[in-house]
Amino acid sequence: MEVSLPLTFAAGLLWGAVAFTIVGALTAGLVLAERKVSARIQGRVGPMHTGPHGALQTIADMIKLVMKEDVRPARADATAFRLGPLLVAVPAVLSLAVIPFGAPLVMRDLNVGVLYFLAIPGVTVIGLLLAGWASYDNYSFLGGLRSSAQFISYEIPRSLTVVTVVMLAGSLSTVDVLEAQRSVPYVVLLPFSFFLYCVTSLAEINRLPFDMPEAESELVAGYHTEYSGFRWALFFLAEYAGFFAAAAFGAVLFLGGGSGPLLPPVVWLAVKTAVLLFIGMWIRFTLPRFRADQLMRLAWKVFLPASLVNLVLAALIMRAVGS
Amino acid sequence: MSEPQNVEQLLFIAFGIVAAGGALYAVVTRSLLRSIIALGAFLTAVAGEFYLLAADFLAVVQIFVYVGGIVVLMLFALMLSASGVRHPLAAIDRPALGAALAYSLGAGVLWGSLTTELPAVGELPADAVDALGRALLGSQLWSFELIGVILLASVITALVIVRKERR
Amino acid sequence: MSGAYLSDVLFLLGFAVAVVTIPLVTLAAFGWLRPHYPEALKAEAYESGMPQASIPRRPFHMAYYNFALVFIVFEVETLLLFAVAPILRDAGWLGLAEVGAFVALVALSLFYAWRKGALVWR
Amino acid sequence: MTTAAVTLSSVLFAIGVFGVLTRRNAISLLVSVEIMMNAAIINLAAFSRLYEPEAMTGQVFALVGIGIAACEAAVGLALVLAVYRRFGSTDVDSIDLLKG
Repeated sequence: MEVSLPLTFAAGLLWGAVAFTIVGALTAGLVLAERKVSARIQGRVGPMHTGPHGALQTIADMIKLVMKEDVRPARADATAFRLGPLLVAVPAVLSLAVIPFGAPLVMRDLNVGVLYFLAIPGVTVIGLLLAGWASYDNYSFLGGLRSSAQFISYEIPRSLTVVTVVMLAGSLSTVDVLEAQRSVPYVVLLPFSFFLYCVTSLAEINRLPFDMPEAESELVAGYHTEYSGFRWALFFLAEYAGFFAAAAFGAVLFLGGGSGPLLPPVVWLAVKTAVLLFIGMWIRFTLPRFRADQLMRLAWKVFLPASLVNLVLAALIMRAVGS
Repeated sequence: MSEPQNVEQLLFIAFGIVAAGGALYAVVTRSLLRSIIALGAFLTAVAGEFYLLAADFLAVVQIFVYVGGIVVLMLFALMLSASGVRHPLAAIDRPALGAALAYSLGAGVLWGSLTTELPAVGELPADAVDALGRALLGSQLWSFELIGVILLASVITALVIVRKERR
Repeated sequence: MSGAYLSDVLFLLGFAVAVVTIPLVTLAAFGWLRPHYPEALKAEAYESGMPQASIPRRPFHMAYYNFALVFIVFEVETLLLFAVAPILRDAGWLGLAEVGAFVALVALSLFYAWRKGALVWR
Repeated sequence: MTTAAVTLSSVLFAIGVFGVLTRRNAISLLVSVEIMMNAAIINLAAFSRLYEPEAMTGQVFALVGIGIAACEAAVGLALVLAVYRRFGSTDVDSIDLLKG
C-alpha cells in the first residue's frame, strides 16, 4: 500500500470539505447564471442592484438564508423534520466523490464508481418522503409523494441508459470509462443514449420542464413548503448539487471528460459541464411544464421501453461491428 | 495502530456496532417511522461491512436496492396505511419470551458457526466486478435467469394482490 | 488486494463525515445569529392563510404504491444488467443470447404491468 | 474477520427473530424479516472469500438473496396494503376471516 491508512481517511475528510465548498460556491454561481440566462431568454435584465450587474446578489441571498429564523410547524415530527433536508443534501454531495476531474483531481477511483454515482442519490428519496411527511402539511405531503414517485420512475430508464456506456467501456470505474473514450467520445457512438441520459437526468433532479413536484401554482412549494432559512437552503443546495453532478457525470460518460487539446483536463471538463448546464437552463426557460400524469406516462411508457430498446440495439451493433 | 489488519478489524467492529444498534432500535421502538429509519441506518452499515468483505458490488447493490428501494417501499406502505394517525405506533408483545427465544436461537447459531472448521481466506480474483459478471453468465447462469423469472412472478403476484381489493 | 477495499471505505467514510458535519456545524454556528420569535400562528401549517382544513394523514392513491412496486423490481433487474455489462463486449453471441433472454423477461414484466394498468397515473 | 462476520450475523439474526416474535404490526414484521435476511447475506459475503473465491459463488448467492428480498418486500407490502384496505389496520391479529 503506497498511502498510509490514516492519510486516506484524512484525504476523504479533505475532499469532502472541498466538495461541499465547491457545491456551495457553484450553487451561488449557478443561481446567478440562471437568473441572468432566464432574464436574457425572457427579455429582462435580471438582478442589477447588488454589486456590478447584480454579481453579488446570490452572496447576499446566502447571508440572508443563514440568518433567517428556523421555523418548525408545531405539529411536525421534530426528528424526521430535521433529518429530511440532511438526507436530501448529503447524498447529492456524496455522489461527487467518483467524478474524475482530471489527473490530479480524481477524488476516488472506485471499482464500482459508475454504480456508486447512480446508487447514492437514491437515498434522497427517503429524505423527500420524510420531509413531506414530517411537516404535517397537505402541500408538503403531496409534494413529497409526487417528488419521490417521479424520482424513482426516472431512476430506472436513466440507469438502463448508463448500462450501454458500461457495456462499451467494459468497466464500472469512471476512470476506465474515460480511458475508453480516448479516441472517440461516446456521444458519437451512443447519441441516443446521450439524449436519453440528458432528458431523464433533468427529470430526476426535478427541473423544469419536469418540476411537477414543486409546481408552485398547485402545490405551493412541494415538500419544502414548511422549511425556512438554512434548512430550506439545504434543499436548494441539493437541487443545484444534483444538477451539477448530473452534468459533470454526463460530460464524463459521453463527452470524454477532461480530454481535449492544449488546456488542462479540469478546464475541459468544466467547459463541457458548463455547456450541459447551459442547455439545462435553456430548456427550463423555453419549454412549458408537464402534468403529473404526463410525467409518469413519459417515464414508464416512453423512456423505459426506449432505454430497453436502446440497450438491445447497442449490444447488437457492438457485437456485429466487433469491438 | 495503522497495521491494515487491525484497522480493518476495528472498522468492521465499528460498522457492526452501528448495524446491531440500528437493528435493535428498529425492533424495539414503538414508532413505526423511526423503526424504518433505523432499518435504513442498519442497512447502510451492512453495506460498509460488505465493502470490507471485498464485496464492493454487493455494497452498492445494498444501497441501491435496500436503502433506495425497500426502505422507500416501506415508507410508502407506512404512509398509505396511516390515515388519521399522526405517529403510527406498533405494540410489542411478550418481550421477555421473545428475548429468551431469540437469545437461545442466536446463541445456538453462534455456537454452531464458531465451532465449525472454516477454511482460510482464499486468493481473491484481481478484477472482482469482472469475475462476478463471468460467474453470472457462466457457472451461475441459472441463478441469473432465475432471478429474472422470480422478479416477473413477483410483479404479477403483487399487482394481482393490489388489484383484487380495488372497488 | 484487500487493502484497496479498506482504503476505499476509509476514504468514503472520511468524505461522508465531512459532508455530514459541515451543514450541521453551519446550522449550529449561525444559531446565535438567527432571530427566534416563536409564535403560535407561525407554527401553524401553511394552508394559504386558512386554518388547516384536513389533516395530512389520509390514504393517498394506490397508484403511488404501484409505481414503487414496479420500480423495485426493475431496479434489481437493472443492477443485474450492470453486473454483466462489463464483460458483454467479449462474451460472444452466447453471452449476448443469455442476457437477451434476461432482457426479454424484463420486457415481459413491463408488458404485464402495462396491460394491468399499473402504469397509469390517476 | 470471518469470526467477526459470523458473530455479527448471529447477533443480527437473533435481533430479527426477536422482532418477528414480538411484533404484531405487519410492517414491523417485514422490517424484522429484512434484518434476518441481511444477517444471512453477510454470511454469504463472508463465505465468498473462503469457498471458491475465484468463482465468486458466495457473492452471486448474496446477489440472488438481495433480489429475493426485494421481491419479498414488494409482495409482502402489497399484502399489508390489501389487509389494511380490507380490515382497516396493519395489525396481523386483526385479520379475522370470520368477520370479513
